[in-house]
Amino acid sequence: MSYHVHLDVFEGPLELLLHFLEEEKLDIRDIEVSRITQQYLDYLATMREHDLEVAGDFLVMAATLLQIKASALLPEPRVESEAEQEQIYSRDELIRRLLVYRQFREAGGYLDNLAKVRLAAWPRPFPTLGAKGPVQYTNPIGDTTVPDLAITLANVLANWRTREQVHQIKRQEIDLGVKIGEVAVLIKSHSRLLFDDLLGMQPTKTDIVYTFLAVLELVRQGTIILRQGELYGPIAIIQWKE
Amino acid sequence: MLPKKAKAILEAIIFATAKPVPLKNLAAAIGWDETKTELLLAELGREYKDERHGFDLNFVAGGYEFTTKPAMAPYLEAFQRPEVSSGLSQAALETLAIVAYRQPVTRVEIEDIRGVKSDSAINTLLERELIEEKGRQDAPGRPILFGTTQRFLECFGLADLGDLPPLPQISAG
Amino acid sequence: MLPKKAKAILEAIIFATAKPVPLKNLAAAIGWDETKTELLLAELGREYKDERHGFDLNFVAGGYEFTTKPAMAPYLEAFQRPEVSSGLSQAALETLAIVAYRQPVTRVEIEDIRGVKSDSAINTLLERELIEEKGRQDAPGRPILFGTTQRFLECFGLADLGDLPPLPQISAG
Repeated sequence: MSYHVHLDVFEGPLELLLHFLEEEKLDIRDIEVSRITQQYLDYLATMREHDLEVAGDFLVMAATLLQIKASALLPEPRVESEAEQEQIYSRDELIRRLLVYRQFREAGGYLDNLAKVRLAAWPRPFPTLGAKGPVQYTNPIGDTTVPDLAITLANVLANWRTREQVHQIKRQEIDLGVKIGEVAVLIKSHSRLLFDDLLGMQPTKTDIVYTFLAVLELVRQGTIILRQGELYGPIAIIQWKE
Repeated sequence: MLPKKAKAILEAIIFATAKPVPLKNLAAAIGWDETKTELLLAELGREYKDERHGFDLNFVAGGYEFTTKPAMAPYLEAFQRPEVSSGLSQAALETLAIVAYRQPVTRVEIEDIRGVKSDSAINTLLERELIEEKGRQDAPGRPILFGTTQRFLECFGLADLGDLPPLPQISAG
Repeated sequence: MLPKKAKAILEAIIFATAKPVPLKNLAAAIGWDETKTELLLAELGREYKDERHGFDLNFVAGGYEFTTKPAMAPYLEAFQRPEVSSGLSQAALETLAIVAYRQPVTRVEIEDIRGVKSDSAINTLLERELIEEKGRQDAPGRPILFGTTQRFLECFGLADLGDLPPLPQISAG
Protein backbone atom coordinates (compact mmCIF):
# COMPACT_ATOMS: atom_id res chain seq x y z
CA MET A 1 0.00 0.00 0.00
CA SER A 2 1.43 3.29 -0.95
CA TYR A 3 1.39 6.10 1.52
CA HIS A 4 1.03 9.69 0.39
CA VAL A 5 1.54 12.74 2.47
CA HIS A 6 0.38 16.06 1.24
CA LEU A 7 2.39 18.93 2.62
CA ASP A 8 1.19 22.41 1.83
CA VAL A 9 4.10 24.56 0.80
CA PHE A 10 4.57 27.63 2.91
CA GLU A 11 7.14 30.14 1.87
CA GLY A 12 7.59 31.74 5.24
CA PRO A 13 6.85 31.25 8.93
CA LEU A 14 4.29 34.08 9.06
CA GLU A 15 2.38 32.47 6.22
CA LEU A 16 2.39 29.11 8.00
CA LEU A 17 1.30 30.61 11.29
CA LEU A 18 -1.49 32.54 9.65
CA HIS A 19 -2.62 29.32 7.99
CA PHE A 20 -3.01 27.63 11.38
CA LEU A 21 -4.88 30.60 12.83
CA GLU A 22 -7.26 30.68 9.88
CA GLU A 23 -7.75 26.93 9.99
CA GLU A 24 -8.72 27.15 13.65
CA LYS A 25 -10.79 30.24 12.90
CA LEU A 26 -8.91 32.07 15.62
CA ASP A 27 -8.64 35.81 15.88
CA ILE A 28 -5.02 36.83 15.57
CA ARG A 29 -5.37 38.94 18.69
CA ASP A 30 -6.52 35.96 20.76
CA ILE A 31 -3.72 33.79 19.54
CA GLU A 32 -3.42 30.74 21.77
CA VAL A 33 0.29 30.43 21.78
CA SER A 34 0.58 26.99 23.40
CA ARG A 35 -1.80 25.37 20.93
CA ILE A 36 -0.34 27.05 17.89
CA THR A 37 3.20 26.32 19.04
CA GLN A 38 2.51 22.60 19.12
CA GLN A 39 0.98 22.68 15.64
CA TYR A 40 3.86 24.69 14.38
CA LEU A 41 6.47 22.32 15.82
CA ASP A 42 4.56 19.30 14.50
CA TYR A 43 4.61 20.83 11.06
CA LEU A 44 8.37 21.40 11.21
CA ALA A 45 8.83 17.82 12.39
CA THR A 46 6.80 16.55 9.41
CA MET A 47 8.90 18.63 7.06
CA ARG A 48 12.03 17.04 8.50
CA GLU A 49 10.57 13.54 8.28
CA HIS A 50 10.14 14.10 4.61
CA ASP A 51 13.66 15.39 4.23
CA LEU A 52 12.50 18.88 3.42
CA GLU A 53 14.95 21.54 4.37
CA VAL A 54 13.64 23.64 7.20
CA ALA A 55 14.76 27.19 6.59
CA GLY A 56 16.25 29.31 9.34
CA ASP A 57 13.27 31.67 9.34
CA PHE A 58 11.00 28.81 10.39
CA LEU A 59 13.30 27.90 13.27
CA VAL A 60 13.48 31.49 14.48
CA MET A 61 9.68 31.52 14.57
CA ALA A 62 9.65 28.25 16.52
CA ALA A 63 12.05 29.80 19.03
CA THR A 64 9.85 32.90 19.19
CA LEU A 65 6.75 30.86 19.95
CA LEU A 66 8.52 28.87 22.64
CA GLN A 67 9.90 32.05 24.12
CA ILE A 68 6.45 33.63 24.27
CA LYS A 69 5.01 30.47 25.76
CA ALA A 70 7.77 30.32 28.37
CA SER A 71 7.48 33.95 29.37
CA ALA A 72 3.73 33.48 29.84
CA LEU A 73 4.45 30.68 32.31
CA LEU A 74 7.16 32.50 34.23
CA PRO A 75 5.87 34.84 36.92
CA GLU A 76 8.68 37.41 36.65
CA PRO A 77 9.44 39.11 33.37
CA ARG A 78 12.94 38.25 32.33
CA VAL A 79 15.23 40.96 31.07
CA GLU A 80 16.39 40.00 27.63
CA SER A 81 19.62 41.01 26.07
CA GLU A 82 19.39 43.34 23.10
CA ALA A 83 20.61 40.67 20.73
CA GLU A 84 17.85 38.33 21.81
CA GLN A 85 15.19 40.96 21.41
CA GLU A 86 16.34 41.58 17.90
CA GLN A 87 15.50 38.08 16.73
CA ILE A 88 12.90 36.88 19.18
CA TYR A 89 10.09 39.35 19.64
CA SER A 90 7.22 39.55 22.07
CA ARG A 91 3.66 38.31 21.69
CA ASP A 92 2.44 41.82 20.89
CA GLU A 93 5.08 42.19 18.24
CA LEU A 94 4.18 38.81 16.77
CA ILE A 95 0.52 39.83 16.60
CA ARG A 96 1.42 43.13 14.99
CA ARG A 97 3.57 41.39 12.40
CA LEU A 98 0.89 38.85 11.62
CA LEU A 99 -1.69 41.60 11.15
CA VAL A 100 0.54 43.59 8.83
CA TYR A 101 1.51 40.48 6.92
CA ARG A 102 -2.12 39.48 6.49
CA GLN A 103 -2.96 42.98 5.33
CA PHE A 104 -0.51 42.74 2.46
CA ARG A 105 -1.41 39.18 1.63
CA GLU A 106 -4.98 40.36 1.17
CA ALA A 107 -3.81 43.35 -0.84
CA GLY A 108 -1.99 40.86 -3.07
CA GLY A 109 -5.36 39.19 -3.59
CA TYR A 110 -6.87 42.54 -4.61
CA LEU A 111 -4.12 42.95 -7.18
CA ASP A 112 -4.74 39.46 -8.46
CA ASN A 113 -8.40 40.34 -9.00
CA LEU A 114 -7.51 43.58 -10.74
CA ALA A 115 -5.20 41.66 -13.05
CA LYS A 116 -7.95 39.16 -13.86
CA VAL A 117 -10.41 41.91 -14.73
CA ARG A 118 -7.74 43.53 -16.82
CA LEU A 119 -6.98 40.29 -18.64
CA ALA A 120 -10.60 40.13 -19.73
CA ALA A 121 -10.10 43.44 -21.56
CA TRP A 122 -8.02 42.87 -24.66
CA PRO A 123 -5.85 45.63 -26.04
CA ARG A 124 -5.33 46.16 -29.72
CA PRO A 125 -2.42 44.02 -30.86
CA PHE A 126 0.69 45.83 -31.94
CA PRO A 127 3.91 44.50 -33.35
CA THR A 128 6.72 45.03 -30.86
CA LEU A 129 7.65 48.56 -31.72
CA GLY A 130 4.47 49.56 -33.49
CA ALA A 131 4.13 49.81 -37.25
CA LYS A 132 5.37 53.36 -37.09
CA GLY A 133 8.87 52.59 -36.01
CA PRO A 134 10.70 53.53 -32.87
CA VAL A 135 10.02 56.66 -30.87
CA GLN A 136 12.33 59.56 -31.61
CA TYR A 137 13.96 61.05 -28.56
CA THR A 138 14.97 64.65 -28.95
CA ASN A 139 16.54 64.64 -25.53
CA PRO A 140 17.07 61.09 -24.36
CA ILE A 141 18.99 62.05 -21.23
CA GLY A 142 16.75 64.70 -19.69
CA ASP A 143 18.78 67.00 -17.48
CA THR A 144 21.49 64.48 -16.69
CA THR A 145 24.99 65.94 -16.75
CA VAL A 146 28.44 64.43 -17.19
CA PRO A 147 29.34 64.80 -13.48
CA ASP A 148 26.12 62.88 -12.69
CA LEU A 149 27.59 59.94 -14.59
CA ALA A 150 30.84 60.03 -12.65
CA ILE A 151 29.17 60.40 -9.26
CA THR A 152 26.65 57.69 -10.02
CA LEU A 153 29.32 55.23 -11.04
CA ALA A 154 31.47 56.06 -8.02
CA ASN A 155 28.48 55.33 -5.78
CA VAL A 156 27.63 52.12 -7.58
CA LEU A 157 31.23 50.94 -7.32
CA ALA A 158 31.38 51.82 -3.62
CA ASN A 159 28.28 49.66 -3.09
CA TRP A 160 29.77 46.94 -5.20
CA ARG A 161 32.97 46.83 -3.19
CA THR A 162 30.97 46.55 0.01
CA ARG A 163 29.07 43.60 -1.43
CA GLU A 164 32.27 42.00 -2.79
CA GLN A 165 33.91 42.11 0.62
CA VAL A 166 30.98 40.35 2.16
CA HIS A 167 31.26 37.79 -0.61
CA GLN A 168 34.89 37.04 -0.02
CA ILE A 169 34.48 36.39 3.67
CA LYS A 170 31.62 34.02 2.98
CA ARG A 171 33.51 32.07 0.38
CA GLN A 172 36.73 31.78 2.29
CA GLU A 173 36.21 28.47 3.92
CA ILE A 174 39.52 27.45 5.41
CA ASP A 175 39.91 23.86 6.43
CA LEU A 176 41.56 23.89 9.84
CA GLY A 177 43.10 20.46 9.23
CA VAL A 178 44.74 21.66 6.02
CA LYS A 179 45.96 24.81 7.78
CA ILE A 180 47.54 22.75 10.57
CA GLY A 181 49.35 20.70 7.93
CA GLU A 182 50.61 23.83 6.18
CA VAL A 183 51.90 25.36 9.40
CA ALA A 184 53.55 22.09 10.46
CA VAL A 185 55.43 21.90 7.13
CA LEU A 186 56.64 25.49 7.47
CA ILE A 187 57.83 24.91 11.01
CA LYS A 188 59.61 21.71 10.08
CA SER A 189 61.78 23.51 7.53
CA HIS A 190 62.54 26.44 9.84
CA SER A 191 63.55 25.65 13.38
CA ARG A 192 62.60 29.14 14.52
CA LEU A 193 59.84 31.37 13.12
CA LEU A 194 57.72 34.34 14.09
CA PHE A 195 53.95 33.99 13.98
CA ASP A 196 53.79 36.80 11.41
CA ASP A 197 55.98 34.69 9.08
CA LEU A 198 53.13 32.20 8.81
CA LEU A 199 50.76 34.80 7.37
CA GLY A 200 50.64 35.91 3.77
CA MET A 201 51.26 39.44 2.55
CA GLN A 202 47.73 40.67 3.23
CA PRO A 203 46.14 38.26 5.65
CA THR A 204 42.41 38.53 6.28
CA LYS A 205 40.97 38.26 9.77
CA THR A 206 39.92 34.70 8.97
CA ASP A 207 43.49 33.85 7.90
CA ILE A 208 44.91 35.14 11.16
CA VAL A 209 42.33 33.35 13.29
CA TYR A 210 42.78 30.02 11.52
CA THR A 211 46.56 30.25 11.58
CA PHE A 212 46.45 31.02 15.29
CA LEU A 213 44.11 28.06 15.89
CA ALA A 214 46.49 25.83 13.91
CA VAL A 215 49.43 27.01 16.03
CA LEU A 216 47.50 26.35 19.24
CA GLU A 217 46.67 22.86 18.04
CA LEU A 218 50.36 22.16 17.31
CA VAL A 219 51.24 23.36 20.82
CA ARG A 220 48.61 20.99 22.22
CA GLN A 221 50.11 18.14 20.20
CA GLY A 222 53.51 19.03 21.63
CA THR A 223 55.05 19.76 18.21
CA ILE A 224 56.01 23.34 19.04
CA ILE A 225 56.31 25.79 21.88
CA LEU A 226 55.56 29.51 21.80
CA ARG A 227 57.47 32.40 23.34
CA GLN A 228 56.29 35.98 23.67
CA GLY A 229 58.68 38.48 25.28
CA GLU A 230 56.14 41.17 26.03
CA LEU A 231 52.42 41.91 25.77
CA TYR A 232 51.45 42.33 22.08
CA GLY A 233 55.04 41.55 21.15
CA PRO A 234 56.01 39.17 18.35
CA ILE A 235 55.27 35.51 19.01
CA ALA A 236 58.19 33.20 18.37
CA ILE A 237 57.50 29.61 17.32
CA ILE A 238 60.11 27.07 18.32
CA GLN A 239 60.14 23.47 17.18
CA TRP A 240 60.00 21.06 20.11
CA LYS A 241 63.09 18.86 20.22
CA GLU A 242 62.44 15.49 21.78
CA MET B 1 -11.57 72.56 -35.32
CA LEU B 2 -15.08 71.13 -35.23
CA PRO B 3 -15.80 68.77 -32.34
CA LYS B 4 -16.80 66.04 -34.78
CA LYS B 5 -13.47 66.16 -36.55
CA ALA B 6 -11.55 66.50 -33.28
CA LYS B 7 -13.28 63.42 -31.94
CA ALA B 8 -12.43 61.41 -35.04
CA ILE B 9 -8.78 62.41 -34.63
CA LEU B 10 -8.72 61.47 -30.95
CA GLU B 11 -10.29 58.14 -31.84
CA ALA B 12 -7.73 57.50 -34.56
CA ILE B 13 -4.77 58.38 -32.34
CA ILE B 14 -5.91 56.28 -29.39
CA PHE B 15 -6.75 53.42 -31.75
CA ALA B 16 -3.36 53.52 -33.45
CA THR B 17 -1.12 53.92 -30.40
CA ALA B 18 0.26 50.91 -28.56
CA LYS B 19 0.34 52.57 -25.14
CA PRO B 20 -2.25 54.58 -23.22
CA VAL B 21 -2.10 58.14 -24.62
CA PRO B 22 -1.78 60.99 -22.08
CA LEU B 23 -4.39 63.77 -22.19
CA LYS B 24 -1.65 66.34 -22.78
CA ASN B 25 -0.61 64.68 -26.07
CA LEU B 26 -4.18 64.31 -27.26
CA ALA B 27 -4.92 67.96 -26.52
CA ALA B 28 -1.81 68.99 -28.43
CA ALA B 29 -2.79 66.87 -31.44
CA ILE B 30 -6.14 68.61 -31.91
CA GLY B 31 -4.93 71.99 -30.68
CA TRP B 32 -7.51 72.25 -27.91
CA ASP B 33 -6.93 72.98 -24.27
CA GLU B 34 -6.85 70.02 -21.89
CA THR B 35 -10.16 70.78 -20.16
CA LYS B 36 -12.11 70.90 -23.42
CA THR B 37 -10.28 67.84 -24.73
CA GLU B 38 -11.17 65.94 -21.59
CA LEU B 39 -14.85 66.73 -22.07
CA LEU B 40 -14.68 65.51 -25.64
CA LEU B 41 -12.98 62.30 -24.49
CA ALA B 42 -15.72 61.81 -21.91
CA GLU B 43 -18.28 62.07 -24.70
CA LEU B 44 -16.34 59.58 -26.82
CA GLY B 45 -16.17 57.27 -23.82
CA ARG B 46 -19.94 57.44 -23.34
CA GLU B 47 -20.55 56.52 -26.97
CA TYR B 48 -18.46 53.37 -26.69
CA LYS B 49 -20.09 52.36 -23.41
CA ASP B 50 -23.20 51.57 -25.45
CA GLU B 51 -23.79 47.83 -25.64
CA ARG B 52 -23.63 47.72 -29.41
CA HIS B 53 -19.87 48.28 -29.12
CA GLY B 54 -17.45 45.46 -28.34
CA PHE B 55 -14.69 47.66 -26.98
CA ASP B 56 -14.59 50.90 -25.01
CA LEU B 57 -12.40 53.77 -23.92
CA ASN B 58 -10.48 53.47 -20.65
CA PHE B 59 -8.23 55.74 -18.64
CA VAL B 60 -5.27 53.62 -17.56
CA ALA B 61 -1.72 54.37 -16.43
CA GLY B 62 -2.16 58.09 -17.01
CA GLY B 63 -3.57 57.76 -20.52
CA TYR B 64 -6.46 56.78 -22.75
CA GLU B 65 -6.75 53.46 -24.53
CA PHE B 66 -9.34 51.24 -26.16
CA THR B 67 -9.77 47.70 -24.83
CA THR B 68 -12.44 45.09 -25.42
CA LYS B 69 -15.22 44.90 -22.87
CA PRO B 70 -14.90 42.17 -20.24
CA ALA B 71 -18.20 40.67 -21.44
CA MET B 72 -16.51 39.92 -24.76
CA ALA B 73 -13.79 37.77 -23.21
CA PRO B 74 -15.55 34.40 -23.72
CA TYR B 75 -15.93 35.06 -27.45
CA LEU B 76 -12.31 36.13 -27.81
CA GLU B 77 -10.83 33.09 -26.18
CA ALA B 78 -10.83 31.18 -29.46
CA PHE B 79 -8.49 33.87 -30.80
CA GLN B 80 -4.98 34.54 -29.61
CA ARG B 81 -4.58 37.18 -26.96
CA PRO B 82 -2.12 39.84 -28.12
CA GLU B 83 -0.09 39.91 -24.95
CA VAL B 84 -0.12 36.99 -22.60
CA SER B 85 0.78 37.81 -19.07
CA SER B 86 0.77 34.72 -16.93
CA GLY B 87 -0.27 34.80 -13.32
CA LEU B 88 1.96 35.76 -10.43
CA SER B 89 2.69 33.46 -7.50
CA GLN B 90 1.31 34.22 -4.05
CA ALA B 91 4.81 35.30 -3.00
CA ALA B 92 5.16 37.68 -5.95
CA LEU B 93 1.69 39.13 -5.38
CA GLU B 94 2.41 39.80 -1.70
CA THR B 95 5.69 41.43 -2.57
CA LEU B 96 4.09 43.50 -5.31
CA ALA B 97 1.39 44.64 -2.87
CA ILE B 98 4.04 45.76 -0.38
CA VAL B 99 5.91 47.68 -3.07
CA ALA B 100 2.70 49.20 -4.46
CA TYR B 101 1.38 50.47 -1.14
CA ARG B 102 4.63 51.31 0.64
CA GLN B 103 6.81 52.62 -2.15
CA PRO B 104 9.58 53.55 -2.19
CA VAL B 105 10.60 50.52 -0.16
CA THR B 106 13.82 48.56 0.40
CA ARG B 107 14.38 44.82 0.16
CA VAL B 108 14.88 44.66 3.93
CA GLU B 109 11.53 46.34 4.58
CA ILE B 110 9.79 43.88 2.24
CA GLU B 111 11.45 40.92 3.91
CA ASP B 112 10.61 42.26 7.33
CA ILE B 113 6.90 42.39 6.49
CA ARG B 114 6.83 39.01 4.77
CA GLY B 115 9.09 37.39 7.38
CA VAL B 116 11.01 35.57 4.67
CA LYS B 117 13.77 36.19 2.07
CA SER B 118 12.20 37.71 -1.00
CA ASP B 119 14.96 37.86 -3.61
CA SER B 120 13.26 35.51 -6.00
CA ALA B 121 9.92 37.33 -5.80
CA ILE B 122 11.66 40.69 -6.28
CA ASN B 123 13.60 39.38 -9.26
CA THR B 124 10.43 38.03 -10.87
CA LEU B 125 8.78 41.44 -10.50
CA LEU B 126 11.86 43.24 -11.84
CA GLU B 127 12.01 40.90 -14.82
CA ARG B 128 8.36 41.49 -15.63
CA GLU B 129 8.98 45.21 -15.29
CA LEU B 130 6.24 45.56 -12.69
CA ILE B 131 8.66 47.15 -10.23
CA GLU B 132 11.88 49.08 -10.74
CA GLU B 133 14.61 50.83 -8.83
CA LYS B 134 13.70 54.31 -7.68
CA GLY B 135 17.09 55.42 -6.43
CA ARG B 136 18.84 54.55 -3.21
CA GLN B 137 17.98 55.14 0.41
CA ASP B 138 20.23 57.58 2.19
CA ALA B 139 21.22 55.03 4.82
CA PRO B 140 24.20 52.76 5.50
CA GLY B 141 24.86 50.50 2.52
CA ARG B 142 22.69 52.82 0.39
CA PRO B 143 20.03 50.14 -0.16
CA ILE B 144 18.03 50.16 -3.39
CA LEU B 145 14.53 51.59 -3.19
CA PHE B 146 11.85 49.82 -5.21
CA GLY B 147 8.68 51.29 -6.68
CA THR B 148 6.07 50.24 -9.21
CA THR B 149 6.37 50.98 -12.93
CA GLN B 150 4.13 52.44 -15.60
CA ARG B 151 3.72 48.89 -16.79
CA PHE B 152 2.34 47.92 -13.38
CA LEU B 153 -0.45 50.48 -13.84
CA GLU B 154 -1.11 49.14 -17.33
CA CYS B 155 -1.18 45.49 -16.27
CA PHE B 156 -3.56 46.14 -13.41
CA GLY B 157 -5.71 48.66 -15.27
CA LEU B 158 -5.03 51.51 -12.83
CA ALA B 159 -5.21 55.17 -13.83
CA ASP B 160 -2.55 56.04 -11.25
CA LEU B 161 -1.39 54.92 -7.81
CA GLY B 162 -4.26 56.79 -6.18
CA ASP B 163 -6.51 54.32 -8.00
CA LEU B 164 -5.27 51.40 -5.87
CA PRO B 165 -8.04 49.96 -3.71
CA PRO B 166 -7.62 50.98 -0.07
CA LEU B 167 -5.52 48.60 1.99
CA PRO B 168 -7.60 46.19 4.01
CA GLN B 169 -8.06 47.47 7.55
CA ILE B 170 -5.96 45.86 10.21
CA SER B 171 -8.83 44.55 12.26
CA ALA B 172 -9.57 41.63 14.46
CA GLY B 173 -10.69 38.36 12.91
CA MET C 1 -28.17 35.83 -30.75
CA LEU C 2 -29.48 39.36 -31.23
CA PRO C 3 -27.84 41.32 -34.07
CA LYS C 4 -26.76 44.04 -31.62
CA LYS C 5 -24.84 41.58 -29.46
CA ALA C 6 -23.46 39.76 -32.50
CA LYS C 7 -22.18 43.05 -33.89
CA ALA C 8 -20.44 43.92 -30.61
CA ILE C 9 -18.72 40.55 -30.65
CA LEU C 10 -17.56 40.95 -34.26
CA GLU C 11 -16.26 44.41 -33.39
CA ALA C 12 -14.34 43.07 -30.38
CA ILE C 13 -12.79 40.19 -32.30
CA ILE C 14 -11.68 42.33 -35.22
CA PHE C 15 -10.35 44.96 -32.81
CA ALA C 16 -8.32 42.48 -30.75
CA THR C 17 -6.84 40.37 -33.54
CA ALA C 18 -3.48 41.14 -35.08
CA LYS C 19 -4.34 39.94 -38.60
CA PRO C 20 -7.38 40.43 -40.81
CA VAL C 21 -10.03 37.96 -39.55
CA PRO C 22 -11.59 35.67 -42.20
CA LEU C 23 -15.38 35.71 -42.52
CA LYS C 24 -15.50 32.00 -41.68
CA ASN C 25 -13.97 32.57 -38.22
CA LEU C 26 -16.23 35.51 -37.47
CA ALA C 27 -19.32 33.54 -38.45
CA ALA C 28 -18.21 30.66 -36.23
CA ALA C 29 -17.65 32.99 -33.27
CA ILE C 30 -21.25 34.27 -33.29
CA GLY C 31 -22.75 31.02 -34.53
CA TRP C 32 -24.36 32.59 -37.59
CA ASP C 33 -24.07 31.45 -41.18
CA GLU C 34 -21.61 33.30 -43.38
CA THR C 35 -24.18 35.10 -45.52
CA LYS C 36 -25.94 36.63 -42.54
CA THR C 37 -22.60 37.42 -40.88
CA GLU C 38 -21.43 39.20 -44.02
CA LEU C 39 -24.55 41.39 -44.01
CA LEU C 40 -23.94 42.29 -40.40
CA LEU C 41 -20.33 43.17 -41.18
CA ALA C 42 -21.51 45.40 -44.03
CA GLU C 43 -23.73 47.23 -41.56
CA LEU C 44 -20.83 47.60 -39.11
CA GLY C 45 -18.68 48.89 -41.97
CA ARG C 46 -21.27 51.55 -42.88
CA GLU C 47 -21.39 52.79 -39.29
CA TYR C 48 -17.66 53.37 -39.18
CA LYS C 49 -17.63 55.08 -42.57
CA ASP C 50 -19.35 58.04 -40.85
CA GLU C 51 -16.97 60.99 -40.57
CA ARG C 52 -17.20 61.14 -36.81
CA HIS C 53 -15.07 57.96 -36.69
CA GLY C 54 -11.30 58.03 -37.02
CA PHE C 55 -10.94 54.44 -38.24
CA ASP C 56 -13.09 52.08 -40.29
CA LEU C 57 -13.65 48.49 -41.26
CA ASN C 58 -11.83 47.13 -44.28
CA PHE C 59 -11.72 43.83 -46.09
CA VAL C 60 -8.07 43.09 -46.68
CA ALA C 61 -6.11 39.93 -47.50
CA GLY C 62 -9.09 37.66 -47.10
CA GLY C 63 -10.22 39.10 -43.78
CA TYR C 64 -11.70 42.03 -41.90
CA GLU C 65 -9.65 44.58 -40.01
CA PHE C 66 -9.97 48.08 -38.60
CA THR C 67 -7.54 50.68 -39.91
CA THR C 68 -7.32 54.42 -39.42
CA LYS C 69 -8.80 56.51 -42.21
CA PRO C 70 -6.41 58.05 -44.74
CA ALA C 71 -7.60 61.54 -43.71
CA MET C 72 -6.17 60.91 -40.24
CA ALA C 73 -2.64 60.28 -41.52
CA PRO C 74 -1.31 63.85 -40.99
CA TYR C 75 -2.45 63.86 -37.36
CA LEU C 76 -1.03 60.43 -36.71
CA GLU C 77 2.28 61.17 -38.31
CA ALA C 78 2.88 64.19 -36.18
CA PHE C 79 1.79 62.11 -33.28
CA GLN C 80 3.67 58.92 -33.72
CA ARG C 81 7.07 60.44 -34.00
CA PRO C 82 6.71 62.29 -30.76
CA GLU C 83 9.51 64.45 -29.60
CA VAL C 84 10.00 62.68 -26.37
CA SER C 85 12.22 64.37 -23.90
CA SER C 86 12.39 62.53 -20.69
CA GLY C 87 14.93 62.00 -17.99
CA LEU C 88 16.75 58.79 -17.16
CA SER C 89 15.67 56.60 -14.29
CA GLN C 90 18.20 55.91 -11.55
CA ALA C 91 18.57 52.36 -12.94
CA ALA C 92 19.25 53.65 -16.46
CA LEU C 93 21.66 56.29 -15.16
CA GLU C 94 23.67 53.71 -13.19
CA THR C 95 23.78 51.38 -16.17
CA LEU C 96 24.84 54.16 -18.51
CA ALA C 97 27.62 55.21 -16.12
CA ILE C 98 28.94 51.64 -16.02
CA VAL C 99 28.86 51.31 -19.80
CA ALA C 100 30.50 54.71 -20.29
CA TYR C 101 33.44 54.06 -17.99
CA ARG C 102 33.88 50.33 -18.40
CA GLN C 103 33.13 49.76 -22.07
CA PRO C 104 33.04 47.38 -23.77
CA VAL C 105 31.05 45.60 -21.11
CA THR C 106 28.64 42.64 -21.04
CA ARG C 107 25.18 42.44 -19.50
CA VAL C 108 26.52 40.04 -16.88
CA GLU C 109 29.27 42.47 -15.85
CA ILE C 110 26.72 45.29 -15.55
CA GLU C 111 24.43 43.13 -13.44
CA ASP C 112 27.31 42.00 -11.28
CA ILE C 113 28.31 45.57 -10.49
CA ARG C 114 24.73 46.76 -9.90
CA GLY C 115 23.69 43.60 -8.09
CA VAL C 116 20.32 43.48 -9.88
CA LYS C 117 18.88 42.41 -13.23
CA SER C 118 19.38 45.22 -15.71
CA ASP C 119 17.53 44.15 -18.86
CA SER C 120 15.02 46.90 -18.68
CA ALA C 121 17.65 49.62 -18.09
CA ILE C 122 19.76 48.27 -20.96
CA ASN C 123 16.73 48.23 -23.26
CA THR C 124 15.89 51.81 -22.35
CA LEU C 125 19.42 52.92 -23.20
CA LEU C 126 19.42 50.95 -26.47
CA GLU C 127 16.07 52.45 -27.43
CA ARG C 128 17.38 55.94 -26.74
CA GLU C 129 20.46 55.15 -28.79
CA LEU C 130 22.78 56.02 -25.92
CA ILE C 131 24.43 52.59 -25.97
CA GLU C 132 24.82 50.00 -28.72
CA GLU C 133 26.25 46.57 -29.36
CA LYS C 134 29.98 46.59 -29.97
CA GLY C 135 30.46 42.99 -31.05
CA ARG C 136 30.67 39.87 -28.94
CA GLN C 137 33.01 38.78 -26.18
CA ASP C 138 35.20 35.82 -27.04
CA ALA C 139 33.88 33.77 -24.12
CA PRO C 140 31.36 30.95 -23.63
CA GLY C 141 27.96 32.01 -24.92
CA ARG C 142 29.63 34.83 -26.84
CA PRO C 143 27.88 37.54 -24.79
CA ILE C 144 27.09 40.89 -26.40
CA LEU C 145 29.46 43.75 -25.56
CA PHE C 146 27.90 47.16 -25.01
CA GLY C 147 29.49 50.55 -25.54
CA THR C 148 28.31 54.13 -25.80
CA THR C 149 27.21 55.71 -29.08
CA GLN C 150 28.01 58.86 -31.03
CA ARG C 151 24.63 60.10 -29.81
CA PHE C 152 25.82 59.63 -26.22
CA LEU C 153 28.76 61.96 -26.86
CA GLU C 154 26.47 64.49 -28.56
CA CYS C 155 23.90 64.45 -25.75
CA PHE C 156 26.52 64.99 -23.07
CA GLY C 157 28.57 67.42 -25.14
CA LEU C 158 31.73 65.31 -25.01
CA ALA C 159 34.41 65.45 -27.67
CA ASP C 160 35.35 61.83 -27.07
CA LEU C 161 35.39 59.28 -24.27
CA GLY C 162 38.69 60.65 -22.99
CA ASP C 163 36.67 63.70 -22.04
CA LEU C 164 34.85 61.83 -19.26
CA PRO C 165 35.91 63.18 -15.86
CA PRO C 166 37.88 60.98 -13.47
CA LEU C 167 35.71 59.17 -10.93
CA PRO C 168 35.37 60.94 -7.58
CA GLN C 169 36.59 58.99 -4.56
CA ILE C 170 33.69 57.65 -2.52
CA SER C 171 34.38 55.33 0.34
CA ALA C 172 32.37 52.19 0.71
CA GLY C 173 29.13 51.95 2.60
